[in-house]
Amino acid sequence: MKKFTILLAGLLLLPTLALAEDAPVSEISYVLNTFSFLVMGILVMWMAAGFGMLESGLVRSKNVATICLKNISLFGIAGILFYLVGYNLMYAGVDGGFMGSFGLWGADDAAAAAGDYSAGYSAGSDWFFQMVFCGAACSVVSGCVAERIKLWSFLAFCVVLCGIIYPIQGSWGWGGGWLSEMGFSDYAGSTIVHSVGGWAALTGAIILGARKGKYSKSGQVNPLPGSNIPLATLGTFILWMGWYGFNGGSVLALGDAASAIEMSNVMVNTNMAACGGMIAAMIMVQVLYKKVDVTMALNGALAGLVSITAGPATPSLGAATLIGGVGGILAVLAVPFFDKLKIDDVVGALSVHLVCGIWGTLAVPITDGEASFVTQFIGVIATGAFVIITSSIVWLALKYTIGIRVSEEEEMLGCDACEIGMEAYPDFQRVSFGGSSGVSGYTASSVTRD
Amino acid sequence: MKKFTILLAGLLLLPTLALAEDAPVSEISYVLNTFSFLVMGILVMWMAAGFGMLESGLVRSKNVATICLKNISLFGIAGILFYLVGYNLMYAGVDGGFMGSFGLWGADDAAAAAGDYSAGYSAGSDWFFQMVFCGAACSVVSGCVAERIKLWSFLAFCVVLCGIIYPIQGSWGWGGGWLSEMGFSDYAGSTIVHSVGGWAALTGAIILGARKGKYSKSGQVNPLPGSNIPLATLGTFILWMGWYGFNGGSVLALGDAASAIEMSNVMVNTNMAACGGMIAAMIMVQVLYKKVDVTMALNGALAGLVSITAGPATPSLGAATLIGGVGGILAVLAVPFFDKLKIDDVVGALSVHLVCGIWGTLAVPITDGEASFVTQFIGVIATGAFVIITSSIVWLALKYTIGIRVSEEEEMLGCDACEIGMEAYPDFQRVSFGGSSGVSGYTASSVTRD
Amino acid sequence: MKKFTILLAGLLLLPTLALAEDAPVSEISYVLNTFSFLVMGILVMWMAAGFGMLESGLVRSKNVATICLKNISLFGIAGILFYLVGYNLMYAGVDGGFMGSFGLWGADDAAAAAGDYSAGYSAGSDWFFQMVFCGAACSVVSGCVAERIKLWSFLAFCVVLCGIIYPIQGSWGWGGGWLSEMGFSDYAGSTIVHSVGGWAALTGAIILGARKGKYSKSGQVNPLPGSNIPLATLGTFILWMGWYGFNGGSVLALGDAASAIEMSNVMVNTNMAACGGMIAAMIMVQVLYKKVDVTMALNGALAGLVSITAGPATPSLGAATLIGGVGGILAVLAVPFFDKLKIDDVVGALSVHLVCGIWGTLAVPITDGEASFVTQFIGVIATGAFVIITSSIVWLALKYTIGIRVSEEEEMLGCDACEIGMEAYPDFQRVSFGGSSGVSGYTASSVTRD
Amino acid sequence: MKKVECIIKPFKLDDVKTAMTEMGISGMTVSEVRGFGRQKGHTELYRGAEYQIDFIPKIKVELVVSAEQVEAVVSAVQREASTGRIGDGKIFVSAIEQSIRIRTGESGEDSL
Amino acid sequence: MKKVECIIKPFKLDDVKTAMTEMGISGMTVSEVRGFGRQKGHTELYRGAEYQIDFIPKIKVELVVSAEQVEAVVSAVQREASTGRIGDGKIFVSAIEQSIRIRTGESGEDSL
Amino acid sequence: MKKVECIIKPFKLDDVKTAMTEMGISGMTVSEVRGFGRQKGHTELYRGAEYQIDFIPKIKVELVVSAEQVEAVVSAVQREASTGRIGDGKIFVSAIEQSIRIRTGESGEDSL
Ligand SMILES: Nc1ncnc2c1ncn2[C@@H]1O[C@H](COP(=O)(O)OP(=O)(O)O)[C@@H](O)[C@H]1O
Ligand SMILES: Nc1ncnc2c1ncn2[C@@H]1O[C@H](COP(=O)(O)OP(=O)(O)O)[C@@H](O)[C@H]1O
Ligand SMILES: Nc1ncnc2c1ncn2[C@@H]1O[C@H](COP(=O)(O)OP(=O)(O)O)[C@@H](O)[C@H]1O
Repeated sequence: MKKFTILLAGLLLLPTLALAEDAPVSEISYVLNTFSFLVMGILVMWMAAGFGMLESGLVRSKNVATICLKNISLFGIAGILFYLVGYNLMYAGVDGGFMGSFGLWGADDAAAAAGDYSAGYSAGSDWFFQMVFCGAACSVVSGCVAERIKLWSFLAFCVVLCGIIYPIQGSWGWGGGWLSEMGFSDYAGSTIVHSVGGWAALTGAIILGARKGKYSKSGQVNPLPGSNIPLATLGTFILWMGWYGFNGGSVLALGDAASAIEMSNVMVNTNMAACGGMIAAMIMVQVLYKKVDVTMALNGALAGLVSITAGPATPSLGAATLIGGVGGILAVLAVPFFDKLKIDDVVGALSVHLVCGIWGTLAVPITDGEASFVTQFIGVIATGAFVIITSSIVWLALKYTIGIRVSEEEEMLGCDACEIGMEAYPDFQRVSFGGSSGVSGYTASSVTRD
Repeated sequence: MKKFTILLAGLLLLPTLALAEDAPVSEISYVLNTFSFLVMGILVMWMAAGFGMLESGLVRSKNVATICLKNISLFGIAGILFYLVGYNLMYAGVDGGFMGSFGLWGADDAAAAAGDYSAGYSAGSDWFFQMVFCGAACSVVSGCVAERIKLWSFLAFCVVLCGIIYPIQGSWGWGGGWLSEMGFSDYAGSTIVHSVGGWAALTGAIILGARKGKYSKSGQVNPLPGSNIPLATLGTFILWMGWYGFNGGSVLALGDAASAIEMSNVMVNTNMAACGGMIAAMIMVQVLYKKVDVTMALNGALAGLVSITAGPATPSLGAATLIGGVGGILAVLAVPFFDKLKIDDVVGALSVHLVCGIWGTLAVPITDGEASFVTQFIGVIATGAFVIITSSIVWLALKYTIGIRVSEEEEMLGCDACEIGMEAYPDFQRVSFGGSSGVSGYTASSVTRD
Repeated sequence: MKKFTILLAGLLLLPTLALAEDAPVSEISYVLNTFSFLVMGILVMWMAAGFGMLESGLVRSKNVATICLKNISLFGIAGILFYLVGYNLMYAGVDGGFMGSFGLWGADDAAAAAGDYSAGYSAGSDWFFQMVFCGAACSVVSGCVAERIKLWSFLAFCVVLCGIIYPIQGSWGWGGGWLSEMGFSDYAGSTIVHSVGGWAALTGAIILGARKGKYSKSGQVNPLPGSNIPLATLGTFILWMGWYGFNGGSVLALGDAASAIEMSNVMVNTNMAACGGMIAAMIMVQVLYKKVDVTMALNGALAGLVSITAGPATPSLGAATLIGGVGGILAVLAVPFFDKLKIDDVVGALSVHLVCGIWGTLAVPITDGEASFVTQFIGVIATGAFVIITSSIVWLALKYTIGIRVSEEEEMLGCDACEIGMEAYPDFQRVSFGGSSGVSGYTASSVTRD
Repeated sequence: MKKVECIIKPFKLDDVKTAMTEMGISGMTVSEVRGFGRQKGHTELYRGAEYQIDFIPKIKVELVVSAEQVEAVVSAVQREASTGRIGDGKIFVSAIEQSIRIRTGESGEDSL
Repeated sequence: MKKVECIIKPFKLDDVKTAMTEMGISGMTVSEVRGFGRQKGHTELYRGAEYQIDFIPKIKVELVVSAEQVEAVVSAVQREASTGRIGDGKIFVSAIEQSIRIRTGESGEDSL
Repeated sequence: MKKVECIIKPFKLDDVKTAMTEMGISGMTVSEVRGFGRQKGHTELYRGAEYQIDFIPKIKVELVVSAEQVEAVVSAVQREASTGRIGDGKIFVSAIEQSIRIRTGESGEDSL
């Protein structure tokens, strides 16, 4: 159970904590571990806003209000579901198995109240830190399936993802399940969080189909440009900031010098990977397209962050930069690749979270002697297979019951007008024929052509 | 004096701190308490930006620059006034009475410098944490009276609110005044911060009157849609994030396991209440209007947060979700209610901060055995009465001296052009006839009709 | 070496840390110092987003995507260059000299791992905190030279600024170089960060020349209004928030009560200076122009923050407010002054960071007995001379090789269309004739006139 | 048929629209324009430099009506759009030779 | 010369443009307008209050062509822009007395 | 009276406006349009896919003037708006049968 082993490692390094009678310091360690969870957890919660702004900036203006609503409401769903089912299913009595137990979660800090701080941190702080991760997986999905999915169908999917799919696979690697027994190493969730969101998004994108007008019969790609680049940039800055908590908090301890040193290294490497990913992506697009597409630079930074997430503690700064840089290049190449397959990924979620989530997981052994490539590979495959199957079932069940896609006319008018009944920017004159004529604003021109 | 009792409770729980000679740990507790105030205080300061973005998103484009200026300048006023008058009026020598003393605040950490850490935290960290709360009350007002109030009159009101009204009533419950002696329980300020802002906003909205065009003679409501939904969403995310500090920092200590555990529970409950409020509001609007109004979902999340603020430490996660959920439903019902009364609340500040501030305060006894419903009720009434009277006097004094409302033509052209002399979005073509024709952009059509 | 002296001061104040054998507490101090660097460093990183939003809001819509890209990529460059060269050049073996040594930076925490915590904090946390400061200097430049500089030329300049110019001058005052030996006092970088960015921006603005249309032959100033005021406001809020970390983290310690008290005072003073600067600027513009220009109020808050940065620990709240207030007034006066000189500063970076950086540095002796006016003056002059010379060389080298300015037609069409090949707001109808006719959107009207 | 082109103050659109509907005018086309004329714009201020707003937001309403309706339409618009203050705008009438309803292909006055 | 003014549904612009290019019509001017007519807008909801969208986004295409081309242009636009659903729009034809190409000063049909 | 409709490059608006004012033309109405013609737009790039900007921003200036003024106005606009580069735009002249000033009800040339 990663959560505990690392902490115990910390405890052992710190004699004063190992000795039971030496209460005071041990209590301070308990306080510091708890506070670290809370502060880092707040930073991870903030990432939900980052995804929200990134996606609001990369969808067309007629779908912005809807994507805002999805991004904030999915975080509400994550909190409720992780309380009702998720936490215990992920962490309660997994014991090397395939899932935990069902049941509401409740805080139990009796031991600590009685002066026994061996738990290491308060129950609530741990729940909080684990819960915010769950929300991140949903955010990945929302960006990929944007501009065409029905609001309530999307939220229904999030319920299952947060309540069942995410916690079950999470129990394997983080809850002390079979993968962790095998020695699978995924420090902060390249696989367990990002690729899981990616696989769920992939099945969703395929089952939903592309937005009308994105691909012409001739196979040509009609860009549907995002409506607000500064918002997308803000979202990326927020994600970058939150990621220090995402990875840094995953040290799961702050009660001793060893943990503090590890947290420092993790944050520094997280930063270097983002730098590497962004700069590599910028150079790549400059070379490929002779211009630097901002959205690719943003994707590059996120790609670097996802890539380092599986193993941010072991690399040197240089290695972290390179791991991130490879991620940035992969993301730039993956975008046209998915377009060739006519898999319509609105914000590049697959290129960033799925592709780099896999890359990052497989890259762990490069700098971490204890990790084995084979085990990492098994973890990637097993998680992918599980999520593809379960999420496909959910998407299809929704498709053949309440439906998952808005009507062609609703898509043309925009989800905001049809599903939310309001506009995101009502005071502004929108152009209904954009760069590639007829595309932005109203895509139906392509619709009728195709 | 809430501030101290809670901390002392913490101290007693921690033997090493109770013993005077055991300096080292006690010093660390002092450091941790101080650091908690600073970090949580920064999060609360951040809420000022949240209010700013929420309000910028919910006003029409012609009033956006003005609301931005109000939101940032009121925070400046809060800082200066809380230093000049506020802090001492709220906390200095209240002794069960009705107010503290006048006088500049200055830090005194002599004792701690001399090795006596019984103060528990540095003076500056305490001042900082208390000051940022003061700003929040003003932010509530600005959203409610937006789009028609004069800039300088609004700022003048903020001066009085921060310097006199807020600190005096705050001394009753938090400064060790008569309400705290009675056992009034308002953990982080459902009444003392939010409902105070709400009452001041209510009197302001009534004395100002509605925006031209909002209500037609026939009593019909003409919506004046907000101009930027993603900004409003960002603002809500920021407020949600900041609220962890608002409530979590109100533990007022981090120096021992007991405080750390309490802080964890407070943050978890704060999050659950937001989730409950938002989801309940979404379901409610879907049922009532068959569509999910994003702005109502945002209000719902904030309603949940306000509702839990009076007692975030005692509820279970389930109870916190329900308390928040009720708040979310109340907010959705309150919006049309205030419209029926022709009280024009631009951003829903009354529905969120006043209504749910009251609800949250009255809900404390449900989960907190030590709180009495009667006392809570007295606290709500006394605070309401005091703020209604004092703020009405200030609003009316301003109205009959420098005036509080812009001219009809200025309102038609927008406060930005007239009061600030600039546009918030000068490069963009604005539509002067919006959804409900003639309303957004220029409201004067309704003006001339009515 | 500021970094260490201050910390040692802290150590001496704390007996338990002075005694070598008393490991436990000392370890906790080590943990707290490290955690403070990490948390405060995250806040400073966040300022990069603040600069990005401020600048996105203050440039015209046709240059927004480009400024977004510059602001996020410069932070990537800062991280990489500070690792490759910067850190060691600034801190490794300066010994009273003029620069450190070249070489990659790598973390060395061996001593701490072996139980010797005298380093005070982990190497990584220190590197992280120093690196984020380096990024801030670049951000200052980007705002000033916006809307006309070539993307890659700007990034090339950032490489030199982060790798050579910033670290060398930084070593003088912070790396233990000759200025620190002289007793030069610049707590968090009014000179070392802000004025350095300012001087580099000044040379850039002069060598680049003004944007077409900004100044007519007749010497009249044609305003080119910023396109998004709420974004500029958000950016200012972010910077204000981040500044608590910028100055607060510069205590460089949290391991004892003395540091915690100092951090509290620093944050309180930082806040008061921002309040003073903003309110003073607002009153000033109201008096001068009869209207309150939002962008001037924002500049005023930042001016206050820059002004207090050189000495936030020693002033009283009142003194801090006044120091900030003077800064705010200076900024309001400096804007038209630079316009008179036809130095085109798009966002007011010179007025805020250069002018107030100098003022703040010279103001230190007012409240800090240990600082000498003469030494402060020498520091300002030496830094200014060094940066003017070095950055002029770099700007001119770039000008006569790859060129630094986009073509007149590209400038007319906007950098977004020409350099990035995309629009920041493609869905929105932009007005090509703005307030001052022909100015916003397309400035070429003025071009052809002049 | 005639085209009646009206340049009006934006907040008058509602009244004009209502009047037209009451007269049984089934359709109109509206667009945002900016006007330059006797009415002078206000000055704005940006970072210490003042500048004049030359072009004032107006609404252009285009109505294609039968020749007989022109007089009634013109006087109705003139009545509704007038505030008596400078900048109320203009009404211009011109000839339309042919009109087609795209949906049905109907032409002439039936197409209106 | 004649001016052919077409009010169409925005998503039809591409088809109309393509048809014109195929006919060798070298230029056109397009603008955003809002239309009021038989086609009714949808209702929107804001904070509990519903309201009707009266004005529907349309595109106005202006083509100045020689008298001979008019018929072909009109029928092509009518064919391309039609969906058979209400709100397809109108085509109005009027006379243009003179046309000048600014760049060259050419006038008449050569200027088109 | 005649309507002189000018499609010009946006950055030429100032010069045209100045020239008109100097000629004593008291008013004009301006709007944002997009033009399609010989001048080809630039290509943009988004996430690896290139696309052509077909429609180029232009400004439409509408002037209603007395018949005598037409020639002077046309040549002034042609002079001011011309850069000699492709895409300078067009001037179209058409007849206005009637003009009313809404404020006063004046009609004919007095209303201009
Ligand atoms: N000669 C003209 N040609 C076209 N539009 C005109 C002309 N004169 C005025 N306008 C339009 O009419 C509007 C009102 O005209 P103005 O002279 O300001 O007020 P008034 O019509 O009340 O005298 C102007 O803003 C402009 O849009
Ligand atoms: N009399 C008219 N004058 C000017 N424009 C008109 C007129 N009637 C209709 N239009 C324009 O044509 C559009 C379509 O007309 P509408 O009556 O809704 O559908 P249809 O033409 O299919 O009957 C309207 O939105 C409006 O822009
Ligand atoms: N036949 C036409 N009808 C209406 N507008 C036209 C026509 N031809 C050109 N235009 C307008 O004139 C603008 C300039 O025309 P273009 O052919 O690009 O350059 P030039 O006029 O210099 O040959 C176009 O962008 C379009 O707005």
